[in-house]
Amino acid sequence: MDRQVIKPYGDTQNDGKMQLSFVLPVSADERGKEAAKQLLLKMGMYDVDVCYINDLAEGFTHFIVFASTKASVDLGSIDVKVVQTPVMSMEEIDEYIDERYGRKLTVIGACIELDAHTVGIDAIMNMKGYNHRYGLERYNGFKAMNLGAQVNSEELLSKAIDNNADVVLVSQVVTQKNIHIKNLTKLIELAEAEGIRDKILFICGGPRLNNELAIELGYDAGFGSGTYASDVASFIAHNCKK
Amino acid sequence: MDRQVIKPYGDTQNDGKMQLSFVLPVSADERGKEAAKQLLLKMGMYDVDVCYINDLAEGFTHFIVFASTKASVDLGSIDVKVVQTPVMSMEEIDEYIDERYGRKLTVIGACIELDAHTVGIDAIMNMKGYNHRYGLERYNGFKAMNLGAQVNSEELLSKAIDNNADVVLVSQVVTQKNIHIKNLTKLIELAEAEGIRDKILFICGGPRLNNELAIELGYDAGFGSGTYASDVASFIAHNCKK
Amino acid sequence: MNLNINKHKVEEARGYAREIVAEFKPLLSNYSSVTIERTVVRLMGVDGATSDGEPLPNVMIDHLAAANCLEKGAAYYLANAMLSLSCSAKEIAKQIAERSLDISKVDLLPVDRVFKFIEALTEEGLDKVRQQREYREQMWEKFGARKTPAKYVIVATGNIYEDVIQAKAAVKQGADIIAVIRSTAQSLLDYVPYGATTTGFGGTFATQENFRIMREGLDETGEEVGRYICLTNYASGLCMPEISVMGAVERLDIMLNDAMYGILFRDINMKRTFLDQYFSRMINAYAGIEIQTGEDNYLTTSDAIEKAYTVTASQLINEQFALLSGVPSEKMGLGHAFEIDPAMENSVLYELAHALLTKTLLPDSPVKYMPPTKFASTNVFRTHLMNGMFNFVAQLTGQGVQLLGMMTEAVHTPHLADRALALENADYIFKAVRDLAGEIVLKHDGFITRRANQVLFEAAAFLGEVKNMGLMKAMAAGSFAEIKRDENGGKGLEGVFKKDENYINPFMDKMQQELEV
Amino acid sequence: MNLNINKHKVEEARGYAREIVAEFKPLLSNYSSVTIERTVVRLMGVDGATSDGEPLPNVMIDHLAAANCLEKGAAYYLANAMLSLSCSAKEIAKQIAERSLDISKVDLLPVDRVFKFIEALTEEGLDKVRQQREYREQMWEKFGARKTPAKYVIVATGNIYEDVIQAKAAVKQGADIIAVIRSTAQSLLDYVPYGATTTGFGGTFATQENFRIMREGLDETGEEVGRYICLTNYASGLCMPEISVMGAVERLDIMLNDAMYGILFRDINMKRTFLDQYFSRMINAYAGIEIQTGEDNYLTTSDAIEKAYTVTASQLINEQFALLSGVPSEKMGLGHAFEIDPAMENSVLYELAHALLTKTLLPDSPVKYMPPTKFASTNVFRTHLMNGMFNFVAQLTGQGVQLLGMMTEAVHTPHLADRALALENADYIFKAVRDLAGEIVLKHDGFITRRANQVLFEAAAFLGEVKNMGLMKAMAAGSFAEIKRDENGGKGLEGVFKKDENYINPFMDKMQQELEV
Ligand code: B12
Ligand code: B12
Ligand SMILES: Cc1ncc(COP(=O)(O)O)c(C=O)c1O
Ligand SMILES: Cc1ncc(COP(=O)(O)O)c(C=O)c1O
Repeated sequence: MDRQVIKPYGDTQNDGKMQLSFVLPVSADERGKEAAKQLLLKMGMYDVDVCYINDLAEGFTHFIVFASTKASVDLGSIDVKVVQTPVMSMEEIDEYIDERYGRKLTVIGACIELDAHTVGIDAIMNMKGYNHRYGLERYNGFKAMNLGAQVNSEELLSKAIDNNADVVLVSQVVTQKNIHIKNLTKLIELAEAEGIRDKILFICGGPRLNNELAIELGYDAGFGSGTYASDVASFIAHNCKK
Repeated sequence: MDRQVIKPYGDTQNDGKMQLSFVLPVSADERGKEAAKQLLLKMGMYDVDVCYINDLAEGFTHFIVFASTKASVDLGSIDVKVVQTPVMSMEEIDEYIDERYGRKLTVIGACIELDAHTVGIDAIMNMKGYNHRYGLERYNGFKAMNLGAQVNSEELLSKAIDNNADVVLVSQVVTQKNIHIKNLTKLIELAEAEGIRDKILFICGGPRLNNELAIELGYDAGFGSGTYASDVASFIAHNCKK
Repeated sequence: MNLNINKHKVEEARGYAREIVAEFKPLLSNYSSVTIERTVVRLMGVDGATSDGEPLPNVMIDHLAAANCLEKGAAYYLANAMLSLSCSAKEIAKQIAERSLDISKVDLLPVDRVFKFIEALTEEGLDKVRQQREYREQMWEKFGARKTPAKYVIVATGNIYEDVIQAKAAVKQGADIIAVIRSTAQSLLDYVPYGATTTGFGGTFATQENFRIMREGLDETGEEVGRYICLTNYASGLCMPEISVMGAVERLDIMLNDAMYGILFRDINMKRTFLDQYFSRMINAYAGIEIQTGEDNYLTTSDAIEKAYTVTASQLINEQFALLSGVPSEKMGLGHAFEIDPAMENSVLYELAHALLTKTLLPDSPVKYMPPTKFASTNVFRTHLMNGMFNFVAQLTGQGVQLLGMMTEAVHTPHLADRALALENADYIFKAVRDLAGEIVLKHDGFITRRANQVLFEAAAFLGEVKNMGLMKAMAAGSFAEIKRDENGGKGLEGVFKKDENYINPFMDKMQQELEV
Repeated sequence: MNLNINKHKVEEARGYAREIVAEFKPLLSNYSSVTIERTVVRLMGVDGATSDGEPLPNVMIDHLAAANCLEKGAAYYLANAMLSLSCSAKEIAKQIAERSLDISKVDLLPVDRVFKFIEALTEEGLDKVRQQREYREQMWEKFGARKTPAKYVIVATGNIYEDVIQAKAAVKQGADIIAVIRSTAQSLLDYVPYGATTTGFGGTFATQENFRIMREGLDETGEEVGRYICLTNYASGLCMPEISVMGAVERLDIMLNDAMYGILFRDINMKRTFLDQYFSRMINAYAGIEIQTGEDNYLTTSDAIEKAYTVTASQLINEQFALLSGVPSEKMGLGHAFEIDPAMENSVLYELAHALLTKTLLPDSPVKYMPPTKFASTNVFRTHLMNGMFNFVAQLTGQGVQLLGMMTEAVHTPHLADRALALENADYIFKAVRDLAGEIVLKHDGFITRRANQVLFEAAAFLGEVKNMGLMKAMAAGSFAEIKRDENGGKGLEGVFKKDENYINPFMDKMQQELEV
């Protein structure tokens, strides 16, 4: 990839313009404004326009600021791990699985630990699917088991072992204080301890997740907002251990 | 002032949370998202959540991001030049001027160069004032002359000389491409060239101006949004050359 | 703006709901549950926790259960022990926790002495509740009534001390009601944690101490701003009546207290839930606490247009259950939500129809209106705007309590500035269209009127079916929220027991008497 | 939603406006101005600029004026020279610029030959205009009519090439109309700059080349998105007819072209302005260009409630002037604005009353509705919301052209994302309340009806006064926008001259004839 250095764009190339909104524990006056400005200068911004301040009481002030950043990014240096497998249709996937594996692949999914947001995992797994795209239960190529909400990591793994699962799907929606990172790490460490990490495909998903993060955490793949079952199914079909 | 290091606050002390919105000349996909993330990492941010991307066409993408900044500010080190004179009421000012100067002070104001936004300078100068606070024309202590919109710097200065003005008030509202900085600099340089810079009080104002910037540009004071005539009048009363 | 709905259908639908709920009278009088008993001993003074954090009310009730003494009601054994040993309720509980006392082995004193003592304890227990009720009424007198729609915002940092900061700031920005959102899945705990907490996820634990800390903070700030600030939390899950009683004592003003939420959305056993909500709501009624229901939950998983009738049906069932517990209409914050897909043509016309239907069906209720959540966008500007239309519909239709939408709904639990912007949003919209409702008349037989009636008819038909099947069977069949729940399935059934013929719950008895239910 | 306004008052007010405008007929037929003459020579083919940037039309007219030949109309002398010297108009102009030709010294050919030649030139000049008009009509045929309200956004980078990027992106995001905002105070230039420009402040210069560049860009993107995209600019200031003719030739679709704006807000002489707007509007009428007016400007300095009647009065005056120039109602985008202080209780009720009044008074006009600007907040979230209510009022009252509000209105000229969010805002609101207007009826004699009638009555009374004084005297007295303007004051009076009895403006004559005015 060629070097291609870019910056934010407001209305003139490379003007670096950004809008920011944040709260500081300062008074809503010129001193507070100056503090906000200094903060942005430290972040490498210039032409800082603190255009709105609002006293939020209890010693806090809200700032809205427009400023330009000095930072830039070289697009040439960006190497992002995206899921590479081509996305197939349900029919294609079913056929592909039949040919390549000659059996149904067992997929077991859950929303783990205290997380009870099942809409996401349901969208991927349930018959009905999401946005008029069927879920894994509808595929001939899969035996899909959705354990639903608030499943302990331990329970999910033991069900996976019992059922000889090929794939484990994990959903995490609550992210406050990075609880999703903790939960996902716990599951993968348990899987390693059980010696099943390499026998099963581990895939996670959720609105604040992506492939990059999933791989960092030791998963085979990760999917974010707007995923369809066919995205995941294509990945599984291509990457499952035979 | 004591050392008092602060950071942005979302819902936990020093969590550093900020919201940002900006456009990059990148595609609306994982690569673009990664570019946005890299940009913020370069700005010293962490826990970068690129939560929204929208293809704006023509090769641009809009990003909305929540992230935490590593930057902090020491409130103890903040030294902001605010207008220090105590604000008096119209009656007090008139009395003060009468006692101290024994004459009316001549104030001449304008919105200079191509700028035609007179509402601001009118709010300060005209009889009616702003938000139920009278303007300078109403004061006994001032002879106020408002030249209105789009007055050349040259013309303003020559009128000031002709009228033996004590104070020049300049308004600047249009700021695109920093045109206000150029105009304000031009005026003050002309005044210096004419040798009247130190004989007259030069005060500027406008929604994107403040005292700090005004002083940097060589003015005696600067006023921003929400200024009342009494703020300016108090400053003049205290600082006018006798 | 007046909505014409078919009065006969309203009668019919309400009649079905009444019959559906009446079926539960035997269950409600013949059974009790562990949390009901824990509530009783709390009212008698049991409080605190063991060093491993097990709450003393649980210790005591588990102890009584193990000794097969629960069927008579905890009150009797506890009162007898107190009298016999001249100990406070708390002391008894501590001794049990230390295993230095077996309450079933304490000599039984003459019944009439015990009963007299129980009466005194009941008076004392209820007095704390009455005092708070009266105090609240004085505050309303002093500061004037709450605004309509009232502005309700949540705090959910997980740390009660951060919550207080956020709540106080919100009050100064204009909030009328502060809700402390509960930590993820507290519903499923069969005990109420003890003490101040700082480690919740997505919310802060509901504990009596947390209630106290927040109440104190709000009273303080309320004085400063010259408004009485309502505090609310969740009497939901496996500890409904305990939380209600904690709220009654710490002067919460509103409780989220749905008759069916736990069953459907938390897989709690239905008998357990119906029993618990009955007593829980009675406590709220007695304490003058406004209850709120969770119909919004149906729409987080089902389609808001297609399943609109389930909201209406649930409202009417919740209403009848609440009446059974003595909750007056003015204290019934029945719920609904603004959850229609904005990609839908005329989405706001549908929302108007639904909101008007709710308000017209329940004219005296401080109806609780939930903001867009499902279609909240990570584009915070868009969500802010949707919240504006939500506020518009609320002002136009005169909703009671407005759960303000946060522009960051699809991203994170609210930060300080999010809440300030939400309050400003509501202030602007409410003011801008303050009297618009009085200016316009709905076209006779227009879309809005037809749509509202359609939902009403669908709800009536649905309630008719549920009546024929019985509510428990209907739930088993998946009639609500497309979720199937078995009569004997779900969590907490083991905590339900049949009352002995000598069973006593002096608080329930007394409250029933005073509430005339 | 039907507004009942007093029909007699409407007649009365419109009658006064008609009389006010009729007073100007002598001025309009007996005088011309330098920009009118420059327009004539542009139509005859003069274009380009000298090396110091002086436009050739100015060179030529200044030359004729200096030679005292202007009173007969530039057309005659130019045509004579062309014929005599067998040169194109442009060549003549260049020779004048190089001082190698004195046009007044060219031999005068027989009048009928010259006249015949003029006729041919007129046909040719107007043909360019007609072709564009026809092309535009074909485009409407091909792609279908513009939506109502149409979504209008501005580009204002100061650099035409950046403007094109921003405009194309906006079109792909759903914009129907692109306005290129003019560089600060172009109004006051007594010439139209030449060529592509990149150095405007707060906007981009209106030049013929800039028009062409943007038109090309929009045609391209319009094909891609399958919509015909309207382009608009400002025929305002000291060069109204020249800009109109440039727009006619480059196929602009709308022109901001107010009869009084320049007088009041730019201190341009009133005779000059009335003359120039007359010809300018006639060109627009002939070219099928929709005109828009600038009543919104009154409210940037005056109070939107107190001075609402000045908006109405100005609309009716603008209407009559436009009729005089042959502009049909369907091409009159008369203006108003959403500028009421949001701190005002029921601000949106007032806005509804005003917006309905405009639409009811002018049922056939593609009314132009301006967004909140004065009370736009630097809190961009708040401004986004206000823009939402503005879009709501527009959809409810059926405005023709919606000048989308930008959330950054109080901060800077719009950036790329601001425009995208503004378009999304309008899309969401328009869709959400698409058919609400058909659902509701205004209460008879309610606030909105009373308020609209009040404004109408005030406007009628005001117009009555203006009629009695005469418009010029009324302006001198400060009746409009609280600004006083003298009949012989302001800029550009020196460019007005009385026509000689042999004066000829063949384009005006021909257009009057075809437009039947
Ligand atoms: C619906 C909802 C609920 C419902 C859940 C119903 C249910 N059965 O799921 C109810 C009302 C029960 C609920 C409760 C709570 N919620 Co909730 N809820 C939401 C809401 C409105 C929508 C979530 C949703 O359904 N999205 C739609 C689905 C389709 O999208 P998705 O989950 O992203 O899934 C897609 C992809 O991510 C991906 N995907 C997801 N999982 C997986 C897994 C795999 C393997 C793959 C391949 C892909 C994949 O594919 C899906 C389809 O494309 C969001 C706010 C919002 N608008 O996002 C808050 C939200 C998620 N909830 C939140 C919170 C805090 C809670 C509570 C903890 C609040 C409380 N204290 O009571 C509770 C407790 C729940 C719990 N124990 O976890 C927060 C989380 C904050 C954070 N970032 O940490 C949010 C963001 C709201 C907020 N701003 O506060 N909630
Ligand atoms: C009203 C208005 C107009 C009116 C002006 C009428 C008039 N007679 O003033 C009209 C319609 C004519 C107009 C035209 C234009 N405008 Co204008 N306009 C505005 C608007 C809506 C409000 C400004 C205002 O009146 N504020 C109220 C006053 C009271 O506030 P203020 O000026 O800040 O003044 C206060 C303080 O700043 C201070 N102050 C100000 N001056 C001084 C001076 C002294 C000495 C002191 C002590 C204090 C002081 O005291 C005042 C009282 O508290 C703003 C958007 C907005 N909402 O802010 C755009 C805005 C300022 N305009 C803008 C533009 C670009 C233009 C045009 C160039 C557009 C165009 N290309 O046609 C034209 C050209 C005008 C020109 N030649 O300068 C931009 C400027 C962008 C930028 N940052 O550069 C804005 C921000 C809109 C936008 N987002 O694009 N405009
Ligand atoms: C009625 C009701 N109870 C409780 C809750 C809180 O969730 P949890 O069950 O996790 O405490 C909700 C959340 O929406 C609710 O609607
Ligand atoms: C009618 C009209 N003409 C022109 C302009 C543009 O301003 P200027 O006069 O600086 O070109 C405006 C701006 O609002 C306007 O309303």
